[in-house]
Amino acid sequence: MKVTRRQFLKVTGATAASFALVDLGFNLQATASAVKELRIKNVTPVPTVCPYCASGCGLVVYSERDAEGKFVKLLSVHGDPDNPINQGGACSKGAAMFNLREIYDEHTGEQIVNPKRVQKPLYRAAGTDKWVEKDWDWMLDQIAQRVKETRDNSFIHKETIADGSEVIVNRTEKIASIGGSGLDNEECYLLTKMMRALGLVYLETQARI
Amino acid sequence: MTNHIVDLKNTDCALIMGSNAAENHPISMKWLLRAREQRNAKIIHVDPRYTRTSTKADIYAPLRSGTDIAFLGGMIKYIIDNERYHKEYVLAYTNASFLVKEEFGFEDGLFSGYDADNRKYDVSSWDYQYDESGLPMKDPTLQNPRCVFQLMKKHYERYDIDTVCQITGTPKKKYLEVLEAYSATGAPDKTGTIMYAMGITQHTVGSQNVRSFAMVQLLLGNMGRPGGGVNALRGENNVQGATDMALLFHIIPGYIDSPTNGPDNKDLLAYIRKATPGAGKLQFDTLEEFRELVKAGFPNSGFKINTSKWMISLLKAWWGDAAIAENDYAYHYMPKRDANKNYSHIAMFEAMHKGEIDGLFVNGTNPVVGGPNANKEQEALSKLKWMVSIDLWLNETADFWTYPAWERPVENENVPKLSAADIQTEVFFLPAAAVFEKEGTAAQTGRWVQYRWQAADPVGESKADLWIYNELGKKIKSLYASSSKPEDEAITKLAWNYDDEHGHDDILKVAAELCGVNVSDGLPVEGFANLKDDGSTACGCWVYCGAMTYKDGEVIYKTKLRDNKDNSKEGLGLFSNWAWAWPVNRRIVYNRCSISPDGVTPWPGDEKRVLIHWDAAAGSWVGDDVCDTGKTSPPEKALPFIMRPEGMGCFFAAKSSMKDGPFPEHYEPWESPTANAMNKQNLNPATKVWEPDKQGTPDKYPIIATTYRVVEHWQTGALTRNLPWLAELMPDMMIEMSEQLAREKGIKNGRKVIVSTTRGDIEAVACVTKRFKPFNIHGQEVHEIGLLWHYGFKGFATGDPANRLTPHIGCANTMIPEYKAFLCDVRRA
Amino acid sequence: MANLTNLYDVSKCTACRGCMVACKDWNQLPAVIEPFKGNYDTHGGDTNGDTYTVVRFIEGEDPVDGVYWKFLKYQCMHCLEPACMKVCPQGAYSKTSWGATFHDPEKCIGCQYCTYACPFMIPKYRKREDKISKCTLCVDRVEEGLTPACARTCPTAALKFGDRDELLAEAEERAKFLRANGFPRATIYGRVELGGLNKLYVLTDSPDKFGLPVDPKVPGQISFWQNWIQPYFGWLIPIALGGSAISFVTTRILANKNGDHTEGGHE
Amino acid sequence: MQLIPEYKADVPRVERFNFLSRFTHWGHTVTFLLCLFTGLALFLNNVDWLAAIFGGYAGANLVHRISAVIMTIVVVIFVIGNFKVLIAWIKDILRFGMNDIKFLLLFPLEFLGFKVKVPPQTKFNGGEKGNSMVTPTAVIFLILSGYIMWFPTIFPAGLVRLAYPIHDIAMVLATMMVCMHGYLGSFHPGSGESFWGMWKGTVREDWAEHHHKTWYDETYGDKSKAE
Repeated sequence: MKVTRRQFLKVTGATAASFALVDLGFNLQATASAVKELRIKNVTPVPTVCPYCASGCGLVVYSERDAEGKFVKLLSVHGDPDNPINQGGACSKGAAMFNLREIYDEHTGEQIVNPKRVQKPLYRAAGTDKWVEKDWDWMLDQIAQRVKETRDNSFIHKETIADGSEVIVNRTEKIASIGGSGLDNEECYLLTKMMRALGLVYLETQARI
Repeated sequence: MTNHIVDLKNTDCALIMGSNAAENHPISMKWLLRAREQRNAKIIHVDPRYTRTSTKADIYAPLRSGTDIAFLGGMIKYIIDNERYHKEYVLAYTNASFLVKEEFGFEDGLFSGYDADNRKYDVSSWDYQYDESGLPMKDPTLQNPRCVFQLMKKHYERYDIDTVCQITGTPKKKYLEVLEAYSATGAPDKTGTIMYAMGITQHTVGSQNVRSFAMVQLLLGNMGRPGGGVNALRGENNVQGATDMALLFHIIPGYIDSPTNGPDNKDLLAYIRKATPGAGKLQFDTLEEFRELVKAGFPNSGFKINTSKWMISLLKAWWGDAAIAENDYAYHYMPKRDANKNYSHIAMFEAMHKGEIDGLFVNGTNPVVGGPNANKEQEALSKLKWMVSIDLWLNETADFWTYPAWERPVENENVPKLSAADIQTEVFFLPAAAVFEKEGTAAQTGRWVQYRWQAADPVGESKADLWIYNELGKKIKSLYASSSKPEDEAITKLAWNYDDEHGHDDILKVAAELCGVNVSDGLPVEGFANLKDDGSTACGCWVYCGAMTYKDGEVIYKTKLRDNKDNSKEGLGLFSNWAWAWPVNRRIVYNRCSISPDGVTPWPGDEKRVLIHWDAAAGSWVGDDVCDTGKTSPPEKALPFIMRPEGMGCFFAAKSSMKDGPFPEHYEPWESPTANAMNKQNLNPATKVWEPDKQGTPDKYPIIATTYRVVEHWQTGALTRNLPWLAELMPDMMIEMSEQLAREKGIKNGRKVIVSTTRGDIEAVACVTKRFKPFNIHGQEVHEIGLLWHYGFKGFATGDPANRLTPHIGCANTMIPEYKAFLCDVRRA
Repeated sequence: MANLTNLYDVSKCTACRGCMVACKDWNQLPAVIEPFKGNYDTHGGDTNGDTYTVVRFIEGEDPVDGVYWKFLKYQCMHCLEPACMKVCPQGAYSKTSWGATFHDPEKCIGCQYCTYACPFMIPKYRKREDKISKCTLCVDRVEEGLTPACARTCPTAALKFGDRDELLAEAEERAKFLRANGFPRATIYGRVELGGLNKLYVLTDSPDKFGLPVDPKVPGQISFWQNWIQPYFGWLIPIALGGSAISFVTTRILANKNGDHTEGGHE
Repeated sequence: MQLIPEYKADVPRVERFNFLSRFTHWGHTVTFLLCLFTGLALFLNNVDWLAAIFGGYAGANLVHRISAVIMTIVVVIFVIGNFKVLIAWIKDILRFGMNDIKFLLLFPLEFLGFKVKVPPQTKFNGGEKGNSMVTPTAVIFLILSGYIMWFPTIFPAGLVRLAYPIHDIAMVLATMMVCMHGYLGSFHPGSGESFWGMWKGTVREDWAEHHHKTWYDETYGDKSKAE
């Protein structure tokens, strides 16, 4: 039997240590040579924040990268021990973040990309019953055209208001936007700015539902 | 949250009401249980159903959905009658002593000024009496019958314990236990926290529910102190940020009213006059004059006196060089909504259903599952000409035109059976990157703005939303590039420069604009006190100003800070150097209240929970937290609630603060099994009724239904039902009901049932449980059932969306739909 | 060295089931999706080949609230004297120096003796590999100085990992506190059961209320087999072989002596 | 030295076992031995070499199960196809009497090669009767307990737990008997001729008369002719 010198980190309550493994002087003997190599050994985790409830628990993502540093696959996602909110904790949802990108196949046990993730832009033409894969450029062009068409056809530039004066109101009520509470602040900001510049007034997010 | 998650550990008593914290905000329980272990804190859970939160509570009290104001009104009465309120606090930090206009009154469930035809109040009588200097008159003895305290006492006279328990169905013994335990936090050395979520807000009286909390907390002296506060546990990881960025029709970034087509908004100066509290009656004709007035200060303004700076910095951020004094800083590029029209979620889908909307952007949301009256909202989508859906998965909304979307367990005349050929909506689906496949910041429920780094490549060709919006913005701008029409200027002149030298979107450029820069050098503005209304600063969202700083030649985005040492001396868990909290990294708002009015003496017995104190020598407020009052205002002038014109916590919500009354009053939900026992109005008189013909009545629909979530899923389930590990834990749509109801209806645990309302029917698995018990309401046995609203027809775990049953009616103030209390019937499938 | 183990305090568990998912994340286990049958516990209260730990939901009548709802995390108990290890014909089981009962899938032949030897029937057969699987106490993590995935993820610190003796002392304190504060039957599980478990529980009620055997025992059939049949009974075979060998020799010696070469005949 | 008595075709021979009996016997022999060795590979620790013969533990596992199924089929074929013989066999076993006890008492001496005078035996002598009782019973238990262990989820846990010791006990008993039986039925000089009875179906008439006097007389001898 292989006897290796190992280190043990004693984790007590709130003082959960972070990415480095701290040697507290225990020697553990690996009982069986069959104990798998720690797959996150020497992997630097990347901190993120849980995308579910708004508690703001930190999570860390361990991933495998090749020699050039190119991403290969996820290894594990778990609670960020440094984050003072959760101190390494994660509920079932937070702990399941790995599945957002990758899953283990039920039949083979193999690690695969979550088959439900959409990997290409899709277009559904009016009245048809299927999605068609399109490239990004085509999609964004088409969307921009629809936006322009609808906006230009419905745009209210000036209006006579209650006091009888005519003012610029710059709005369209034919385009609406919903959502955004799952986005980052910077994304929300671009969204709010773009939509309002287009004249949207039907602008809502999940805060209202 | 006025406080934050970690601060829950400082409480002496937690009242969890309208929230299932253990399931929907699991980490909050970490800190509550710590408070219990270390401070012997009590946990109270008030909920229609015994949940995983209840299992950890010291006291569990059931209440019928939609009767929170009765419950809390009774608590207000109990606190006043038994003198449990924190007297010094109430006197110094609230408007209890303010005198209210003689014209204000309340009768038969209606406040003065009601206009029945328009279901609206004229709020002019809901105001204080002012002295000649324009300041509200006060009676520090609290004896004047027109003072807020006496009016409040009178208003809640009717909320005696027996009446309350008849309405709420709470066993009297339990109710008394709750009153006793929670009102004990009125002692000066005790604080209590109130945690709530959508169980409180998703009602026709949602805002008034929250107001009731605020009143209880002000009475007990729990606001602005560690372990206290009114703490909204928000539901989405960045719903706080999305609200800050004003992805809402009624505001623009930073909680500024969005411009309307009313005469009071017709130009920038008019707008500023309207939006700045206390400015209405002032004399000024130019911005320069107004600036002088601001510099001198004027009464009843509060911190919002600075609105012009926030607004003009925002305009400058959006339209850059095109925003100049001569064109009102591009004020007119900003869309002005119709002042008499509502554009909220329900209104939007009502308009869409009428065919009034052609195009829709769906940004990571799923109304086919999550929208109220989802059958109608789904049908509304079919009337669009085009729809853009941005998500990780083909959720139910993206796939609303497919066959499974129109399958129903029962034929229903309200629900058309459409096929793909009938639906002429073009759908563009843009695959988005997951949270750790991109980078950016998110504001959590305690307002901490934390950075999320990119840890993996996006799957396939999926892209970060930032890239999508940036590219789309560029495309749209290029389509308009050749236009010289004035109506297109808002687009052609829009500042949209977020690419780095390689043509990639640069998140720090967005962040810099959002947090504010000096126009001259492009360096960060250090805090919103430095924002200007002369076009020299540009700031996309003033509440975020200060999140970016410039030090030693380097720009630091403070949201990336990761120093997790608690900076507070007494271990209060402020963690001020971890990330950044808005505003100005203040961790507990209204923290002026954490010390007694003199600013130096701690509340008796509560020396360890002082956040700030007045340092007379230095002439400023100092302490562990960033002070929430004028930094150099001496204690007698340092107001505790600076965002209010009064500067005080309000028992009485003056003027237009609330649309449905200055005091919360109990009204029944739109669909209720019983008449209102408290007054003559059944429904909140100020709420708009969208579909009068769809009101379910107790004769046909005798059972109360409510919707909620479980820890294993999240919202519409798009982000959880597509994850096998979570689908495994909660694989099917289920409905919880009492054993009594199941017996009555012959329903077996684990078997299918059908639930019907006037809006539709759903099929789901019954979960018959002792955790639901029938309520005794005015001597009648009333049943309530609970529905998970996570399910739809896509993903690894599927089921009918509960929202096919919920009504199109909302809170009078916010229009948040009444998901939490409606009437239904249930039968075996 | 001292045993390292988990202490699970049911009074702090909110049944968020983070441990179940974190376990799957760390141990790379696929989901097993079964229909909802009327209880939150979609796994029927038991582990399976791809689920090393589950949380049980136990509902009943309570005089105060009318209902109680108890939760229990359930997984391999890492018995200090594991029956699975004794019965495994392949020696696939071993005890680590710090108390984990380690199962080596490389050696496992999927015979499932261990499943039925285990008083908790924890080792489970994984069809896709034709092998047994069970909680490893995250031996790969612990050997590198990390806590097991379940204990690490527990939001409320209902699960802790550390020195068994220290945790036992903590558990005693906690049980004492709970007994004085509304849970008169609060107790510890795992201290003495089966000679000690390397998983400790603080329970708010007697173990049977959580579906745990009050006095777990290795099943009689198994201990009889394990203690008597396996060590001794097999000797009959060598005896038979030996006898035959002796006979083979003696018959031929005697036959030679008698000069009898008549095949197969007694005259 | 001779291991097995020579097969003599030129002397009078009488039939001892019909084809199906012999098929069952040898079918059983093969499957039993396969099950035994694969089983031992699975059961014993550190016998990688043994498992290696069957292509590792997975192979041994597979061979064990295939053999077990074939064994089951062989039993079924025997029971159905050779029902009369089965009954006769059972009847013969049930004739266990004084002569058999005497045989068993004297057997150790004969086993070791001493010359003894055994009383007349039926078709199966006392030892064979014992073998006929123990081995098939053990095999039936092996088969039943084996299937229980194979498909544990469809049986009560208590039964599954019982199946392990039963499978072991039955294995040991059966193996012991097989060892003895194999030896006696082949290499033992005294009874070696019986090997041919099972291999070719016939035995020397004189051997039959000498070793199974009662059977011989009843089947081929005077008594049978008298009938």
